[in-house]
Amino acid sequence: MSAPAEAPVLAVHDVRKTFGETTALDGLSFEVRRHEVVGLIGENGAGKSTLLKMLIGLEQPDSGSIALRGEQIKMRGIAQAGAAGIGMVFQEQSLIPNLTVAENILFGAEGDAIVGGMYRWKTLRQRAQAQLDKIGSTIDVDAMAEDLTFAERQLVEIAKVLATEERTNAEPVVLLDEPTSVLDRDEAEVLFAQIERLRTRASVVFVSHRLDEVLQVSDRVYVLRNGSSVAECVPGEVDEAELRRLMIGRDLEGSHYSEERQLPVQDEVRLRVRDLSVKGVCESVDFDLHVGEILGIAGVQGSGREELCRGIFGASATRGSLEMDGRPIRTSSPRSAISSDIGFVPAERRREGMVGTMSVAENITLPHIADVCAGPVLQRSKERRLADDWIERLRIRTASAAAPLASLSGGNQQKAVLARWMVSDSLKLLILDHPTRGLDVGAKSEVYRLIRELTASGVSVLLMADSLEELIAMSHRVLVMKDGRVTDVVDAPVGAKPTPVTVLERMI
Amino acid sequence: MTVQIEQEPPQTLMSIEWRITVNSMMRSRRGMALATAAGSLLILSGCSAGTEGTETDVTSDAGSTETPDSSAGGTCAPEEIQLIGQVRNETNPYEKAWLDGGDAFAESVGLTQTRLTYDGESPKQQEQLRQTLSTGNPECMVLNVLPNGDSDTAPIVAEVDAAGAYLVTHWNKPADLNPWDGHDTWISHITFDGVDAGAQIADAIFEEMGGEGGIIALQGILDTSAAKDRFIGLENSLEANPGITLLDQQAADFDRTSAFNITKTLITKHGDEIKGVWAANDDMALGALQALEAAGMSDVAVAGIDAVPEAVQAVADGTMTATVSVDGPWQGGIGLAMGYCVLTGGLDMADVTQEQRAFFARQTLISAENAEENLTPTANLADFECGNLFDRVTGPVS
Amino acid sequence: MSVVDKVETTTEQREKLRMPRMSRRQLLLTIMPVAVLVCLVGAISIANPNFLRPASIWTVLDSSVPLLILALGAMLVILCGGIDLSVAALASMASVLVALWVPALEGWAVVLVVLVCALAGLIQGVVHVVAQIPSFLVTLGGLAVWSGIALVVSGAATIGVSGDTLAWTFTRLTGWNIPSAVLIGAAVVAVLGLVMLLTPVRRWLIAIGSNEPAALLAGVPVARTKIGAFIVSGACAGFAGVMLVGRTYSGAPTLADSLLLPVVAAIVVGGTAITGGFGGVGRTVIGVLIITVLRVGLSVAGVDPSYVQIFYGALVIAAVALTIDRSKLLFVK
Amino acid sequence: MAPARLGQAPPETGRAPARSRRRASLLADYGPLGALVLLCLTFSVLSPQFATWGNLRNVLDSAAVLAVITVGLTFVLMLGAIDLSIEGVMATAALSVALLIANTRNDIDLGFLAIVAAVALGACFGLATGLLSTGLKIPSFMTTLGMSAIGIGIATVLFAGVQPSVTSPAMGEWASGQWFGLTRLTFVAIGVVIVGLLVQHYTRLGRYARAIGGAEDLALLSGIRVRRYKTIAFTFAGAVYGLAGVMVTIQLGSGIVQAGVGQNFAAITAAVVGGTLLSGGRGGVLHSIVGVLIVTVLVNGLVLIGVSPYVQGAVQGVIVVAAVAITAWPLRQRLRVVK
Repeated sequence: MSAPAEAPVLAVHDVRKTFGETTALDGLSFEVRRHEVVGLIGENGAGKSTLLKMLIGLEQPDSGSIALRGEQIKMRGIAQAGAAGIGMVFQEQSLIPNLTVAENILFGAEGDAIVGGMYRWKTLRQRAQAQLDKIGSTIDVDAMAEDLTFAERQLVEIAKVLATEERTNAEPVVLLDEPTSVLDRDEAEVLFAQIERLRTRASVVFVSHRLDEVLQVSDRVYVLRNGSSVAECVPGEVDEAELRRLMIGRDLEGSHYSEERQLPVQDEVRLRVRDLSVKGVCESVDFDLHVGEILGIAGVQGSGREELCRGIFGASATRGSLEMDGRPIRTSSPRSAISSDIGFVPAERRREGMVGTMSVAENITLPHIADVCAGPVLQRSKERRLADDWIERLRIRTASAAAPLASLSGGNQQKAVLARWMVSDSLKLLILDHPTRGLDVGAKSEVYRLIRELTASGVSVLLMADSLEELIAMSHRVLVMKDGRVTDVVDAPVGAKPTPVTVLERMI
Repeated sequence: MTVQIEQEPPQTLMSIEWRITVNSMMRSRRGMALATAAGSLLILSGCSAGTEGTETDVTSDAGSTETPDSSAGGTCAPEEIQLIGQVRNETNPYEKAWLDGGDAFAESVGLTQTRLTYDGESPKQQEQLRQTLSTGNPECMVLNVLPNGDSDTAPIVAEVDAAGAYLVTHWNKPADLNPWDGHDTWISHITFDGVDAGAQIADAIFEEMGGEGGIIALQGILDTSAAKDRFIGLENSLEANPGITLLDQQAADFDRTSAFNITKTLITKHGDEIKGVWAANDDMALGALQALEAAGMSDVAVAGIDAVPEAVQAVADGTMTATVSVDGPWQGGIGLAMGYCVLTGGLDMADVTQEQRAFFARQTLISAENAEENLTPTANLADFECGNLFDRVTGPVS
Repeated sequence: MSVVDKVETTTEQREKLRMPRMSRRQLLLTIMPVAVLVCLVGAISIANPNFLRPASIWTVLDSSVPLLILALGAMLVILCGGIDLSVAALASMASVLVALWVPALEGWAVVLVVLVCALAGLIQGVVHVVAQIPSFLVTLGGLAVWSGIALVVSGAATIGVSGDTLAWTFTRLTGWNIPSAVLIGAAVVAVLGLVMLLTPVRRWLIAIGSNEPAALLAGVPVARTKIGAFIVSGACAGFAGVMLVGRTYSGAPTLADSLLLPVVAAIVVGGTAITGGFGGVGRTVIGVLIITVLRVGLSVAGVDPSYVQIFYGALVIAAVALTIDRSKLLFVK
Repeated sequence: MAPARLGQAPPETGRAPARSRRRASLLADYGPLGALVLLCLTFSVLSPQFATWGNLRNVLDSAAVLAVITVGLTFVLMLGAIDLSIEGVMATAALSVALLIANTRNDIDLGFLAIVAAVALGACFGLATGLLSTGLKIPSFMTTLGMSAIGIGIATVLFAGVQPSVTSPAMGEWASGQWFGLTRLTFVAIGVVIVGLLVQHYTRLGRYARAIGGAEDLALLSGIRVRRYKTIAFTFAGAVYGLAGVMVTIQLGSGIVQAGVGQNFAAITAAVVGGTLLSGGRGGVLHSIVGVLIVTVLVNGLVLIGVSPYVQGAVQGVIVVAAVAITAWPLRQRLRVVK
């Protein structure tokens, strides 16, 4: 699938962009040819998203040029970009929950569907339907966006981008920003099929942290580092390790998942789960979690694994029995779960994981505030010492312990969230819901290191991960869930790790 | 004419607001905010400066016009005297007329009245008075106050006692609180025989109805002696007129809109049985009148109290049966006059009898006969001569 | 922010650069309310110099106390993202109850009333948290209920209070005859301020106010904190009611009703975000003073009563525009 | 409740929550209607007069003004904003219309134009509120609060102590005149409701207001001029309040400052009871109207069955909260955020 040699649809030439003293883009050049899928990889801060923002008009380059179909363009705002035929499918999606699919697809660009300020619903529906047909989707145009599943919403977004075709009478450029970050493998496969379809009528820029995917779908891959493109490679000729090296500019010390530090499972059971059910999503789940064990849970969307974990943490109502170190426990609320030494790192960091406006220190001490209190009185100095200590230990990069957590980078935010649970010596069980989501390679391997350290100190971990590879590599055993039930348990000892495929089979 | 004068200020004000809003849209938010604030403050000091201006000219020509009794050994020089009138708000004709009466008197002696309104908020009335006393010069201050409710009189009196300003209160006061027990500067409490008024209009209605049929009663704010007394008056004359039945009574809080709505509902409840509407004040009467018209019931006798212009007009037109005039302008002036006379030596507190320190003042029933001449209530300055202050006393508060 | 999401490092560096500016804004935010207050007082004293007399100043402080106590309570609820519309009605109810009970219970009536109002707050809090009904609605209902109760128990009449059981609320203490109310207000401020300063409560309130799910998953006692806020709010309302009775020598079913909007205005003018998650005791104190000065000052400045409302409105808007922290509310609702 | 925001994958990704949300929206749509029916049944059992044609007319007539107000308010609430300026706007509108039409205070008589002028004035208030809220980024809670005071102030000035009574016979007609047994104003209200529905369903204003309420940031990101549509929504609402002020003036036959007293909370309560959430993006004109009917029926019914005036308010409060509690009870979740 090599692209025909002709003038590129989109050509970015030597663009620079600086924020204050920071150089986000430093003379970056790249191009997208007709009907081509271009992969874009790089660590956080390499300039990927600044580039994307520029392409959809949210940022203006300080210097350099962006040419679309041969002519220079300047875009102010997404609307203009759309008018020019560049559309973006956002990682966290941009559909308006309480509008219909049809409205969303043509939102802000209703064109002849609005005459004299009045909606013509018929036209609106027809045109929206036309877009959905392009991608062979059967989603109901009158459905509310919020009633769709994540994957469905993503398809609607793609349709939304394709809608620019009519306006521009030209094939659009589709920017896919981390499209698979919250998809499970099978859904991802659907998406890739979709990309293959797209290829026939559009050019695609595919941004992802999952190098395997990038290699799978792209015709060419640009590797970004420090705001410029350090390499342009063709999938056939490179492997993931190579890409990873190019991204980071050095070899990762040790292996990515620090598997060598996976210790053998101890015998005594930490958490015994019996006949646990969460209303409507998972049925009578049984499993044992041993001391110092990492138990991965594999499952597609709707397999009920998130709900199961939230249930164990008391974030949603459950039936069934839990035993911690042989003693039965009830987790009627997160608070009660915490008091029985369970910790939880949610997937949606910003929405559930942290209070961005509060300082790093305050976030770290939030669950175990009592530890830094003398009676009812808060001991700020003690808190400060504790925070500084953990900032030091986890190498959290922050201006100070008093800086608002929101001002840190994703990786460091996540470390702070982990620190929140690690501060308590009594922590027995840590539930990790996609702990590395949205982190770059470097940050990921640091998080992995921390998880290993935890287990080494006897903490048990329930893990849900973005990619099966990650899950298997990290876990001692992998619990496979399907339609709310545990269908299988796969052992994953060091050296004898199962392949993703074997697990995948059991999932679907 | 008057209308134009009244209308101009708001428009100019608005336009100012506008210019500020518009032209600073370009500037930073905070900048714009500053502009607005500065603007308002400017207007504020500006217009208060304006009032100061007027004050000064007035006092200056006060010097020229010889003021009564200024020679007599009063405790304050006439021009130092502060005249203050306080009512609930200017959004009701009766109280507006009251303040205008105060202005009329003040002008007659070459002073200006400070008009205070507290929007019917008891706490605000207290705060306002305390502030006025503490910023002014109490020794030469006369307060002519309409307490929001009975309850508010006590604290007002206490404050005034402490500050030593002269006070005249109207309408509301607890029965057990009287000027003569130890309140030297509380000159008098003026009120009107609510029982009598309530009875008068009741009788007027009953007469109109020919002595029989059903009526509904609209009560005022239940927590005021005015409302209570007037209703007692109604009950009394109900006993005297066995032919009349009280179909229903609801509290409409002296408010026109709620009177309108309540009446509508009561009409659906009782229909044509309603032959008369007794309202504890004119605003409610007018609201009821409107509801009756909407229901096409034109032959219902409606009466209220206060003699607001609109009601008097209605009486003159025959759409309303009667109302009772308590002469707001006179109330507004008389209180100030009493204080002024005391301060200027025209009146010696020692001569004021106990009846005069808490009395019912004359009130007149306005019916079709005398409606015309009462259409526009104006203060009669003669009433405010130090000699005539107590001419309208009809009897001690029972 | 999906787009912002991955410029983290750049945003991070930008943050670092912004730090000095940030802190300058913080400073601005803290001095702005004070500045507004000073400007107002200045403008009024230009119009009427007597406004700056000690006596006059004391009176302003004195007058502000009931509003202050109400606002402090309501502020807690706003801080954790809710709103309590019932405070004024509750204060009215308290005034009636205290007036009814003082003859029998003397000073204990105060304690009892405060407890009763705390209970009222508790009820509202529980309904809000357990039934998960927006606080706006719950307290709107509460407003109606409390004033209903007040009307019924008082027979819609004013209940006078004789004797000097409550004399302590509004007397002038020897020395420079300091109003006792001011000291009481100061005491309430001190207590609340210390609690907020020393205990984790403030942190919980703010965590809930700015990100409730996160707070919940971090084990913050969300339900208890919220209900607690409502309880304190109720208790404060009760005490404010007592103070009002102390000032008017009587309780009435509508005594404090008109204070609701001034209370909210005061809180917001002080700079507390009405969306929750930002604010504090100090800001509320300043806000209350601003509103009080507006309430009593305009007439002192000699503004014609017909225009007072117009000024009040314009100045409130202007004051808020100057004092609120916009960075805390991403989207202004 | 919390709509999917950028920077967060949407709250639910599974299918089950979607199902529960459908149930939720179903409840939000039909719960209030059920409550209304229930109320009517109860009252007709308790009071013989309730279920009469005469009373039905009375209910509709007395609902008219509140209905109009609530239509305007709904669009503001849909944005997720709130509007406390109703009393002020209505006061100014009431006074200005009374002064501009044939009246007892002056010789001006613009006839129908007076009404237009009053409505326009209302729109100006809305516009000002909108500009202040969006331009100055002041929470609408405060801007509208201030606007209300300003409105009442202006009305007070216009009032100048003498009630301007409307003498225009045409207005008298509108006040008392009836079509099919209902006052003309009721039909005006119905008209306004229909217009509201059309605006909500068929115009950019309506749909975008909904979108902004649902996810303001996303709307911004899609290049929608959020500020503009917010301002327009406030302006529309202002105009509607202006009309309401005119209606009250027509009913009472003279312009009074208290024209809108008590309407503000009544309208908010009505809208919320009807299922238009304060958090924005939900509900709509129809919901709000059901709410209006619930509130009106409550008031009317309580008077008819002779509940003491003292407790009427309290009973209303309890019933309202209870109604919402019942309809919302099944939606309770541990992690649900309710402000």
